[in-house]
Amino acid sequence: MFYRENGQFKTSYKADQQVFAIPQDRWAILALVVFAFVGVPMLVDEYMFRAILVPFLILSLAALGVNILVGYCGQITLGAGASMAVGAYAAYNFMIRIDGMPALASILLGGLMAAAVGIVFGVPSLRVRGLYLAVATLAAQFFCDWAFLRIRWFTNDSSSGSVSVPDISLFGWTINSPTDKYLFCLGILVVFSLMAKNLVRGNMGRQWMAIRDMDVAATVIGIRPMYSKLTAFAVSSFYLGVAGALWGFVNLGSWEPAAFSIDRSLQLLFMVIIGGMGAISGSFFGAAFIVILPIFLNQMLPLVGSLFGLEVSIALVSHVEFIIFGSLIVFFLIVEPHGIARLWATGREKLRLWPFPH
Amino acid sequence: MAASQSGRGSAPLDTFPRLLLNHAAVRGDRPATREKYLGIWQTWSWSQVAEEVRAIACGLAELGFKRGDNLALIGDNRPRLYWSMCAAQMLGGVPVPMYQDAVATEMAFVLTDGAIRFAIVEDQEQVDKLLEIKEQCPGLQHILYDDPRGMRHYTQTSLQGLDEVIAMGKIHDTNQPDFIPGEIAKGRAEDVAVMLYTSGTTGKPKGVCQTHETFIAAAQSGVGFDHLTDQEDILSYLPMAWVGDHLFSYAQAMVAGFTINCPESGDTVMTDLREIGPTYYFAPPRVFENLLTTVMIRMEDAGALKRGMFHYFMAVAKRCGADILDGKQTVSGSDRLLYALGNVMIYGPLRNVLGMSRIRVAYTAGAAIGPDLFRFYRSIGVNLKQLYAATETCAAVCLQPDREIKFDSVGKPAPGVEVKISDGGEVLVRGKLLLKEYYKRPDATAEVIDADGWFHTGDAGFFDEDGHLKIIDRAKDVGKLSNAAIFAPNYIENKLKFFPHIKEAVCFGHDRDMVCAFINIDMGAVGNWAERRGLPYSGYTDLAGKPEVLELIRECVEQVNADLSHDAMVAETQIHRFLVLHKELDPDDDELTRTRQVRRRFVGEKYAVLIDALYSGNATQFIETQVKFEDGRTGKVAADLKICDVKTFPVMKKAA
Amino acid sequence: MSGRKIGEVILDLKNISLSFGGVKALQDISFNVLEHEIRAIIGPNGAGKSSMLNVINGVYTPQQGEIIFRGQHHANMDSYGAAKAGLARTFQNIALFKGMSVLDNIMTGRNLKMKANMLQQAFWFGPAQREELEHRAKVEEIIDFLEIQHIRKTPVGRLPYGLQKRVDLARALAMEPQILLLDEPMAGMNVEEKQDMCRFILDVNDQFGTTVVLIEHDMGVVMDISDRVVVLDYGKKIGDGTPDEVRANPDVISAYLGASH
Amino acid sequence: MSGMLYSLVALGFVLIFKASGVFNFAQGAMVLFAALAMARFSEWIPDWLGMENLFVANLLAFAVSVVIMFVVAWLIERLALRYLVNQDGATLLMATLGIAYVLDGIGQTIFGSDIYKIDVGMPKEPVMMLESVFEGGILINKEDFIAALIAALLVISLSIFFQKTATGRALRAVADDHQAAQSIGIPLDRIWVIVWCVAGITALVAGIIWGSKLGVQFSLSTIALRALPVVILGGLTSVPGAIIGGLIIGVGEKLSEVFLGPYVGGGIEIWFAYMLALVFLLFRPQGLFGEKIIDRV
Repeated sequence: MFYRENGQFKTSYKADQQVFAIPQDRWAILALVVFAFVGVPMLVDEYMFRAILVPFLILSLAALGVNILVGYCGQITLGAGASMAVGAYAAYNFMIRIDGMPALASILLGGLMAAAVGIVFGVPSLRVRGLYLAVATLAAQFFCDWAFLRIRWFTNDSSSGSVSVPDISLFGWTINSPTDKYLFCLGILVVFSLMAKNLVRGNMGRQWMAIRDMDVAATVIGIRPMYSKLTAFAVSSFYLGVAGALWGFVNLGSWEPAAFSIDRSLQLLFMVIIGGMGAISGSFFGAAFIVILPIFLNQMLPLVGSLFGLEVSIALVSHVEFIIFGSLIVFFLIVEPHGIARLWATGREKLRLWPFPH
Repeated sequence: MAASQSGRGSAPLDTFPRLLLNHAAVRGDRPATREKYLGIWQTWSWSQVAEEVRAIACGLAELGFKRGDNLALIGDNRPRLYWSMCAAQMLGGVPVPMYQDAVATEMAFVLTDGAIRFAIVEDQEQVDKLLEIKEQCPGLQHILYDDPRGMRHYTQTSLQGLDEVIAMGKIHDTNQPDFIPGEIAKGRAEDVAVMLYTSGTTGKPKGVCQTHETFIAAAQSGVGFDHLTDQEDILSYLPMAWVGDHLFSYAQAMVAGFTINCPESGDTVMTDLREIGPTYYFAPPRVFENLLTTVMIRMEDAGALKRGMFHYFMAVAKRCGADILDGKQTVSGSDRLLYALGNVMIYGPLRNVLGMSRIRVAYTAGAAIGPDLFRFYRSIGVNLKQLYAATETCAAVCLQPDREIKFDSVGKPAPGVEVKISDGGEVLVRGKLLLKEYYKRPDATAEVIDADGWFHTGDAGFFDEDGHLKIIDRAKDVGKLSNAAIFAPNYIENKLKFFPHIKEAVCFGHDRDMVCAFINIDMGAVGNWAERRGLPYSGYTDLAGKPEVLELIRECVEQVNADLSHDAMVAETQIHRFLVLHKELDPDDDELTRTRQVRRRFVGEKYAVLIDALYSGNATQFIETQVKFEDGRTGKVAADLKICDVKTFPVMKKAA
Repeated sequence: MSGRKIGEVILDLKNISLSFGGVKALQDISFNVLEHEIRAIIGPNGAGKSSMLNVINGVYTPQQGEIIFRGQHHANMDSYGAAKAGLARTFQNIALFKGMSVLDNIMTGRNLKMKANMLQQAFWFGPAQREELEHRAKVEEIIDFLEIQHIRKTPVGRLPYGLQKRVDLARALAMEPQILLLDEPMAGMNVEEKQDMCRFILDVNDQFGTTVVLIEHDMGVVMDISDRVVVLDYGKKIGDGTPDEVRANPDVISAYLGASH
Repeated sequence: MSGMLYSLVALGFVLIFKASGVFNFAQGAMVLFAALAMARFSEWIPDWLGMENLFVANLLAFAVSVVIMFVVAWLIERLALRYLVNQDGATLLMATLGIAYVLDGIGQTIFGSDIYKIDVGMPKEPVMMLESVFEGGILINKEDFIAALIAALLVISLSIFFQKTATGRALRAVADDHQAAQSIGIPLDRIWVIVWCVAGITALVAGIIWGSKLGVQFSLSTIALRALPVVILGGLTSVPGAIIGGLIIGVGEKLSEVFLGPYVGGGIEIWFAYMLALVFLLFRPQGLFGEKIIDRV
């Protein structure tokens, strides 16, 4: 209803194929990004940065990666955590083993390493799909869990696989305060989101989606399943690897393999389901939802409990969290398999057609 | 503009080709023509258009097109057809745009009558039509087509692609660069600029010859009147053969230098309208009616909350919207507040989905518009105005000035136009904008233009106390009931047609003791209505015969009666009986003109048996009618029509 | 009325046999396709028509036989290679990419012609953008050609069946194929849609000189538009020739009469 | 002998997959849920009824647990699966992931999240077997032996159920072809409830055996993940495949730990089964006993 699109006609394909073809959307997103860079740091306290915003940004990045693979290419993965782990440990090794390696470079190299490993673990996708593929990716997950726990070289001989990194710096900017961390992650996320959007709206993305929607037809028009699937694994793992490295370097500072366990994989998968498969924005919605929900429940449940005179234990909160997560997943799969992003898109479409219903 | 004129030392801008050259020089980079093609709005600037026109002109000249030749143009609104008009004018020829959906025999008449040697047509479909009638029109020598699709195997020598002609023209132009300037220089303001065939409510079509002078004058008066600039955008989607489109999409665009936009196809007009969001808009009342009908249908599918909101705010708009648009000071503060809220919630979005957000001025003409319909658009903030015109007057005789809009008048005489009412109540017009003549029909010309230069419009009307002209009906249609009450069928029909469920109505009553009516239901609206009630139907005839539908229409007619009873002038002419026709009135069956006006007399004769039934008090009547399908085949439609009686209301006396 | 020139043999199928487990789908079938012609494969349901098409563009591997495409001998085709060599096809049960718009579906048909690497695409830079715009323009021509302008941005899942078939054809055309394989392009359409589809097939054949191999089980339409017809029944070839020859062939008559009555 | 337990869990997978095409990720959660119910009720029932007889208490607890698993099965079908008919496998898989979370949450909310014991009186002492066949015989845990016996019994009774009863036949019909089954009047939703009930019982049995060995705790639900390779290896649609796959994986795991473990730092049983399954997948995607997947165009 706030859309006034009369007179917004396109006179070139370039204008027609912009990321946000409707100027209102374009301005809104631009305003949002500017606000995120300028407004948020002025308004928000440290706790918000640490507990919500930084995890949200990094998990969004990871969810983007999962979405590329699951949502766009249709290849289910339960091994997202493994890719994050590879990214994190590879970045760690690049950092400590090569003198003077800039932090950003080692993070990106970690991503590349994750991409390489991702390709290897993507190979089964050429033979199997669906459930079988899920099992294959689980294999990757468990293997990585084990490898970083037991193979000492990866963790520079530290026991139990736990490692830590000093504060990182970028062109002389030492990233140690929560605000710095936030801005650093935000910057990376913005760039990576744009890249992801470009990929999925271009030839690469169309190939992925073709494979997802109807692989036989895709082959017949000259799309090579091997190439498409493996690139999806590679790009997805690259994103996950970078996210893993950020999670380790920026969010945690020191970590153990458990930070990237099967639970992390499942969590990422849920983000994508709830947020919206096959939509870039879905990754953000999903990440926001999953980061905020537990915090919200932690605050709310005891309050609700006290209303009824009940003591709500922390254990109970975590159980209720389980129940709510599970129900939501089933709910979304039944009601809106395309997640919050689709709800958002439908709402937006309604606003464009307002006051008409269709 | 004046500076450049004197700088170039050229003749005054008194012909269209000169106007074009001027735009190319003054605003060469501004968009002149857009067309949605291949998914985007392809744009040509004024200087590009000037070049294209020049190339077409040279090509035509190469083919032997000479001063005084007539050039037929047949097709949808395509840029190159518009340009060809100007190209013909450059060479001193006369473009003759023709209705693209006309059947071959109709075309044959115009082609012969207009002594056409050259035709530029849109595509294969039109080429086929012309080839079919070529033998009847020996004069037709060259057929040029714009779209080469499917034309590869046509070997006729008379056929040529416009592309080739343009290419040829470019070579010609390089060889003889002085040719075109010379031809343009030969043009005189009093030359015939265009020949438009009247839609012919009665008799065979006549070619109306208009000169550069008159059309430019008419366009200028409109441009000045509404302060149009070269920034306007207009969507050109009405038949090019209609005087309205010629005035708005050609003459005014050429005078003011604004942009015309051609839609992608007939199916996409609404989408294209939304995209372009014209600032200047022109449509016959029928289009506005259909739009309103779709609005109402779509709103019925909305949720209760939205629908409630819609109706509430529409009531607010009805109360004060038009007054706010007119800038009247009488509107209360609370109403203004409510209207502002409504503007955010309903009117603004509504204008947006209708493609009317950017409209500064919209016009309707061609037929009378129902006051309620008119009020609807003005109340949601669309500056819709009526103008009164005829093909013979290059459109605008009367215009409604801003802030002086009356729903039932067509406004004041346009600048430079004299209007008076004859003793017989007929509207007479005199001024620069009159036609030069009917092509090769001095008899007809003499018939409509009297010795004093007054043009007889054939409409009945009168001036009200503010000097606004009110048109009642076609002069020849206005009749009297047997009790001497004045009977203006159009007036009643328009009231009927305001209901979304009624598409067409024809009223009878001249020399009769009561008024009866034929009704056509609107397939879209009534179909939707029936579906929501789970009423199954197989087609128009079936749906039109359903008792539920008849009941629905009866309610509409009764409301019209109630309305009529309030006005002493027309209270006697309430509708007593009606029937819903078993088929839709159709131009292909000659029941409507190409501009979709009812051919009253023809319909009356064709369905005489139904009229007899209406007046003889029968409850049903069997009828069988032959119909023409789109592909030229014919078939028969038969039905047993029920005739419904309607409640009438006692005449209300004006409160003293 | 046709001005196109029928050329040499472009595709030659020799002694193709295909079976699934014990079911013999195709038995020793040979026929050829000439350049620029419209070649129809007809037969009752279950005659092996679709299997034949699947063999030609490499979805199925025949147990026996040889495929000679433009002078190259193949024991079997592979789908990717076939696409690359200029074979495009449509599907009987529309195989569009449901999650994408009409435009994107057709754009996938251009993928073999797009060369920008992933990095260029990620940054939408230089060649990637240029390519995208160029191919969009090409695709728009196809959209215009098949008269589907009004649905270009609609998700294909929402389209009625007849239009989906048209989009399927558009996607195949976007590959600018040498040979177009059409699997029952007119199945399930009403008369008007069938007429449109016939017109498009003829136009494609005529304007682009594309060789068309077409499967249909409804004899009527096919006979009108094809140059030569192969008739299959229970995996065997029972007739081959011009429509008139085929129509007069007693085996064909009995197969059809037997099948339909 | 953990292979036997894998087999039991895998059996649950296979049953449900065969009948409804759902790859039930929640099987592990069901095992946990069932075990928790069993453990807690066998504690609570003596308290409530004030009786001492362990056997009766266990029997009652078992009965209650069976009922509970039935209710769970019914609810799952009612609230989730019936809305997801005809979705593709991956969607269903994710749905069962969701169900797993819900079950975990509810189970721990109701029954608590500590470690509980199930004592069904299984003998713990090892026995020597096959001494007569070769010298020394094999040292076998009596508990494992009984577990294996129970599992075998379960499999046999299931086979009889499938082969001999009307419901069993209907189940097999559904497994072959949903649409065909539906068209001859087999009520799909009821069949699915039954299948889930059966899967629930296998989960209960697995839970009891496992729980009596290791205690009932949250980690029990992860055994489902350990059982996945079993299913892959055996083939998703094969009951004997599940049994044999379970044995192979169980033995393979132990052997690899013993022979390979020391060289790579131990703990490889976490992933060994997966790698085995993965390698297997690449060569025979349908598993040992699965049906070949054919694509049609």
